[in-house]
Amino acid sequence: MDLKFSDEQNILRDMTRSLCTDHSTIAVVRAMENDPHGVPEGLWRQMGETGLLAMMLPESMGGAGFDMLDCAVIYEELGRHLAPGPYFASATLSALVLREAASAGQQQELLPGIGSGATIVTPAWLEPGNGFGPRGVQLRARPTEGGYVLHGTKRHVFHGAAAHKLLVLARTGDDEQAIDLLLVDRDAPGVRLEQQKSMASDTQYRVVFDHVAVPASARIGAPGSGWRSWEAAMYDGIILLAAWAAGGAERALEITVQYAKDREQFGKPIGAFQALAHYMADASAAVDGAKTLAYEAAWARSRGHDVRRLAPMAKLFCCKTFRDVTATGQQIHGGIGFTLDYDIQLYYRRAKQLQMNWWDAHYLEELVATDILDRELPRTIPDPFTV
Amino acid sequence: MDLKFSDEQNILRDMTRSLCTDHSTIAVVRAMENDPHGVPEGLWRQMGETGLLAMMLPESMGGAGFDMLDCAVIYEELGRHLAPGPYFASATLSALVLREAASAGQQQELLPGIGSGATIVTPAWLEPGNGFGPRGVQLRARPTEGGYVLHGTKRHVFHGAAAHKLLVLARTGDDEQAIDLLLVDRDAPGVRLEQQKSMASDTQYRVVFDHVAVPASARIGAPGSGWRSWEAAMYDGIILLAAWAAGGAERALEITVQYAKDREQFGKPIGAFQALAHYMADASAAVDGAKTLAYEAAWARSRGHDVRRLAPMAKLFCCKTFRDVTATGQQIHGGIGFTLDYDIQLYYRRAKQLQMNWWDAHYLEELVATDILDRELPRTIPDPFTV
Amino acid sequence: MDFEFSPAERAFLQEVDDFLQANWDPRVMDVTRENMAQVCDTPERRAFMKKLAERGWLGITWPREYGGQDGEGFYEYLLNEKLSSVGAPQIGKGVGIIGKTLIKVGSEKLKREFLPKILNAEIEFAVGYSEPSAGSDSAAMRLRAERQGDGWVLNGQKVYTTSAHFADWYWVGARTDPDAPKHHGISLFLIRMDDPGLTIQPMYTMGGERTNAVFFDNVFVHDDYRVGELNKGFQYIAEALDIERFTMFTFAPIRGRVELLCAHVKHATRDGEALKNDPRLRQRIAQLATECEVARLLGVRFVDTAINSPKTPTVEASRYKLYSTELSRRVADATMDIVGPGAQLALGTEDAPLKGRAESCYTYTVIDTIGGGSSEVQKNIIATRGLGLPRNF
Amino acid sequence: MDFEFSPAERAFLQEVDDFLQANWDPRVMDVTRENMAQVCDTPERRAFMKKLAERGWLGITWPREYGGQDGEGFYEYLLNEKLSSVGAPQIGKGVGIIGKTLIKVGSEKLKREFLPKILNAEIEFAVGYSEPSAGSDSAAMRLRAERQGDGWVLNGQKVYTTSAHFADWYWVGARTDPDAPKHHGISLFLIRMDDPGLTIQPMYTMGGERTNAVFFDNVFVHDDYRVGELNKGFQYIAEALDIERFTMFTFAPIRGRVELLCAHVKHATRDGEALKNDPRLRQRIAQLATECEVARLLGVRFVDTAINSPKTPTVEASRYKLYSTELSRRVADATMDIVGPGAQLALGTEDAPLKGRAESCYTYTVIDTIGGGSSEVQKNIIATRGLGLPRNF
Repeated sequence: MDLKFSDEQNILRDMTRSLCTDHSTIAVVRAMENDPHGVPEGLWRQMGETGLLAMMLPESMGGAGFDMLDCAVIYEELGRHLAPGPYFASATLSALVLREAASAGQQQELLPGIGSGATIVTPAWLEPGNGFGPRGVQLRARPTEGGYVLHGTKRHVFHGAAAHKLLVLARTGDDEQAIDLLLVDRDAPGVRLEQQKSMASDTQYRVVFDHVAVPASARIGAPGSGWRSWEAAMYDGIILLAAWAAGGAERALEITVQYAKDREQFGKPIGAFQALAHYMADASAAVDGAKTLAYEAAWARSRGHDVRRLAPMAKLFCCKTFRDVTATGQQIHGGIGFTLDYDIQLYYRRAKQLQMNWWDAHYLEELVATDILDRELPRTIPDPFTV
Repeated sequence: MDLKFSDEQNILRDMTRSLCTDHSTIAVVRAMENDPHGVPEGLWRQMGETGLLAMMLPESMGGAGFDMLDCAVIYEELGRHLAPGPYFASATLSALVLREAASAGQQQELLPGIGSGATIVTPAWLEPGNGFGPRGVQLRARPTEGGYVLHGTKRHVFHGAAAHKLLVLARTGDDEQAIDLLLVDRDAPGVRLEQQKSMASDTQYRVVFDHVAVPASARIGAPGSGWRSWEAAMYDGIILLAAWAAGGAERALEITVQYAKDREQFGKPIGAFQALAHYMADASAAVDGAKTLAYEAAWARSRGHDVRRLAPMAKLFCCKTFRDVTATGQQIHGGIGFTLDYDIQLYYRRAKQLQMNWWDAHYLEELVATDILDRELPRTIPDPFTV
Repeated sequence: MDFEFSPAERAFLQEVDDFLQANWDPRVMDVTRENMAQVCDTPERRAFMKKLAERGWLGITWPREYGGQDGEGFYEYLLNEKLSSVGAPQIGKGVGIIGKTLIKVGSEKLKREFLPKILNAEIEFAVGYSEPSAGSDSAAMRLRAERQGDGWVLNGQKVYTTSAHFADWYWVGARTDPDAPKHHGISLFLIRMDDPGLTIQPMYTMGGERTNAVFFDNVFVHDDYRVGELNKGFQYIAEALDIERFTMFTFAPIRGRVELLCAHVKHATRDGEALKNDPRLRQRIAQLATECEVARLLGVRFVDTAINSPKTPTVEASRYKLYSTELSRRVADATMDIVGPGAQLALGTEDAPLKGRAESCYTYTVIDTIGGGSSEVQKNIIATRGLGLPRNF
Repeated sequence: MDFEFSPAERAFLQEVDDFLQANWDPRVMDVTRENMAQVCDTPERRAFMKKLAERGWLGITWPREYGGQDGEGFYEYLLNEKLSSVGAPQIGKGVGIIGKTLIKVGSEKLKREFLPKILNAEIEFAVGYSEPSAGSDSAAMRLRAERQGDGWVLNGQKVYTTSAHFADWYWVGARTDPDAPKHHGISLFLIRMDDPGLTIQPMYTMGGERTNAVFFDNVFVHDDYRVGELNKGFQYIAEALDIERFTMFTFAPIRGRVELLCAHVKHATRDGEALKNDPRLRQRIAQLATECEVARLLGVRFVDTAINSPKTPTVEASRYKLYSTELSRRVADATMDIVGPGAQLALGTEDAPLKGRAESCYTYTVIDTIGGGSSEVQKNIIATRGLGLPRNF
């Protein structure tokens, strides 16, 4: 038992933090709000040059051989700085899918570019009125000679306009999991993008697929394997989002604590009022727990342990903590926190939205419950001291 | 709009409070803990003599013509004093069932005695492993010539040993609501009582019915009408339990506030610590809301309004408030509250138990949800200002 | 005890309903502006206020000698609940805080100048209490007013003056005695909003609405435009708030949001399945609806105390404000969770569930538990004045 | 970073497991005593402690010169978690608080007299810090110790001395300088529990277990039985608590209760339907299990800081204590709600779900957020020492 990071991990953290301090300043975060592209030039270039965008790549394609705990360190720092950009959509989630399920040719075509930042791939997954499970994928890919024709609508397609390829989850049959992953050119005829503003002021699109023809070679993996590939990538992805949320929560708490020390009312710093001090003490425990849980999930994944329970727990708890800490942060900031001038609101809006995206609390809770209640295990909650 | 009580109601409150102050002292409450009979002699006699036990009776049988709001006033005071005794089981719930559904003969036989306190009737309803709905009633009443034979087990039969009659919910068929209410002598051959201790240290029994023969004349109402009668009585009963809980919550808060004024630590009364003061302020809002909601439900019932939503809301919220206030009360009392010497623990144990009995939170929430989501109403949450 | 409105009250509500229907205008009545719906910042909204004035509804509780009806405050409560239920501007600031203070302590000159205009909705006020260093601690205001000739020169800064950029007059608290204890050195002034010494700087909020910082650079005010007695300003402010509290935090918007959520769950589907079949959502809806009823009743309790009892319902108001605004934030958060990912889309997104109201509720309701006395301030009031706990924090 | 135990640690755990199995005795190992399971109040339990002593497990972290093994504190943590997971008495009070304080500051006489007996489990201690007026404010203790001849005369009262009615010796803080600031006038004493000047009066608790008030009537203590330097008692108490904290609040009982609840939901039915099919319960179970893992990790963090870093993990300990005990109360409350009406039946009711454990958890866990530093005290520590917020409350 040892919770120390390795020297390499500490260097990675310092490197990411200094990169963010230079290129993901609050000014950059603000500039990217509602930006149609949403790719912060300097940050994106630096992430490419320092190898951060290649974090999921095999070393043969320029990856640095990071394991999940290394990546969690990076994501925690990105979260602290609310770093904008399509790194999760492209360099993490899409890269994971491609790495695990794509053909050698597809990998060769896309992964190096993803790793350098030259290529952006973004998933087109959720649909209006539908949920996170396989039944939510109703966009149809009808088989044609030599390919498919896609018809339907996707929403919450992040950085759609900046993407070169869309990684589309499409229904190819009536069985619940009859789903395929198809790579579609963002410019393909019949693909129509419309930016939609969101609470987090991020860059997301509604994408209509109007009888879009796609060759069979655009399919990733064997027919019908799409959901399995997607789900596997998501289990990794949510661990990193958990780290991102933990980093954001920690920073939001720091901002709030500093404000509570500086701001005086009734003749003393407001942090000297016990009620407010106790809000922050509670938050401090939650933030430390969130960080450690994210580390544990990442560590477990790095070790090859089963993360069917830990990964959803981590996203569930870290996002809830981020959300709760930012809500508390707003309360402690008082009126000034409601103005756009202060930074706490940037965290507040992103925290809730992250909690709702990429598997929300309801979905995650059900994953955890399934692992606890529906699996055959000697103990539903393992005793960590049992050898 | 006017939240004042009538002069009569104020007199009723004063009378009940003074009766409790004399006969439901904390010493009486403590003496009744785990008592096999659980009927506090002085209090019971006084409740009979002052007409409180006749609160549900028609005036022709000695009732004082109280409406539900009058009864809520009484119950709030009983709750403040944690008044022990079988008044809810006998004088309220059983009396309600008998008044609405029993034959003239049955009424004549039982109601006057219930009203004077000479007769005690208690429901035998819940069963091990079963819930609050009609499917929970699995004790069988098999028809015989001229009657039924009962076989099965009941639990949480309050004041079973003191009761003269058990009001048994029994299954007479396979349809979900094929349930009848049968009056069974507590001494009938085959009826076996076993006291079970509970968290609230109240008087409750497990009752085994071992082929107990009951004449057809013991049935209340038409065959198959039992569940309907029971449910109707329960809707009234929970309004009064809500008032009881609100009264208990208010008193628990008063005890706690007083303790926080008296107890000093770190050189000042602990109520001067903002964290504790804020717990009590939150509790104060909840208690005032709970009381008013109980009044509203009782008032609505008195006026003949539909209480399918308000009655469960009242029990749900008042019991939650009672539970939360007592938990806060324990925290503020600190170690001393954990000892049996102090009174707050009497409230703490009863509050949780009341929340779990007579329709628990899950059951009540579902009743409220049904009213909101499954009924055809123009607005799911009515606008009180719409004329 | 009676939880129902009297026939007279129902008749009044009917009258207001008819009026609102007859004057329906989506530019005036817009619940999507959430907490800012009450701001009277457009020509259409000002015109609407004039219509209210024509009905005599601005002077309901004013004495007859000033053109009022000497009526019960309860009708102001009913009117504001109605107005806020449709997102229309409300009465309160001019008629209540300023008008009633002038009636009580204003000079004949000020009464003559302002009261008729208020009654006729010919004037729009901005209120300047908050300052950078005076938030929850409102008596800490520092805006300096120094005596000069027959008037005062004001220097300093206000914040959160939401109406500064469209109001005609500014109702301002300023420190007239820097040496007195902080509650006893403040006086109230009326200043023309277009005074050249005032600089209005927008502060934009998370909800996209505007409020303002206002800078005072040697603003001269004639002593005639000082209100009431010197150095009693804070007392006037507090008294007016106590009187006006129940026109300030209306319940209708919270009810409206709960209704919006319930109606959504009742009718919407996910993956083709009715949302209302999900026991988790049924449970949450039941809880929120119950708490909504409790909030309503705490409001009823408070209004009832104001009207049917001799005491000032300070503690009742705090309980209502505390409980209802904390609920408001819970409702906003739960709405996000229940509605699901589409709820992140911003207000006005046509194909979003609730057309984006989930988003606007989540961002706006942050201010509910802060403005008008934060939850912590309310709890202090309840603890000390309601429960008699020692004031030591 | 490694969340797993090392091979050596696993071997130790295996050794303890084997030991527990070989010495299984339901009179000694009884989780149904909840928080009181650690009390060594019966002959069987004392005999069990002697067996632990024979294994050398009482002196794991003691210096070799006093018969210890100079081992890592981590093994004490592992041992106590194992012991508490089966409801056995734990090491800590004698070995830790008293033994380690004696080793550090005790006279040769006291070391010679007590240390071997502690190591061999021949002595049971009661600890007397709390007094009627000294709860959270433990430095406020008033028990008077007045100099007389070659010793001290003690008068006053202690409360919550859980072991008073069966212990051999009493480890007591008393005020030796009434004029010093409250943290600087306390000294520690060792007193025979059968001293005729002590009157032990039972205080019964909600859980049915016993604790005691102890009255001191002219109890004479020779100065040889005063521990360490005069008037430094409070400092010793605080230092010992900092060292021993992670043997005091074990995680295993909380984990055990969550597991109990989860297993119940997994296997039980209501009205013939599997409980685990209820989405509301599934949701609640997922939340509690997640929070349980967080509590465990806060404990891991705290132990890791204690062992792998040079700093005293005061803030980490407070975070763990705060979060895990608040969770403990939530779990108890949720267990009641999830298990349903049968959960009200008292501990030991054979036909009750969980045999009544729901009831005992609900009544016992009240003390979790109070004893050993209340949640509010922990929050003060985190706020001031962890976040650097000003101490002003």
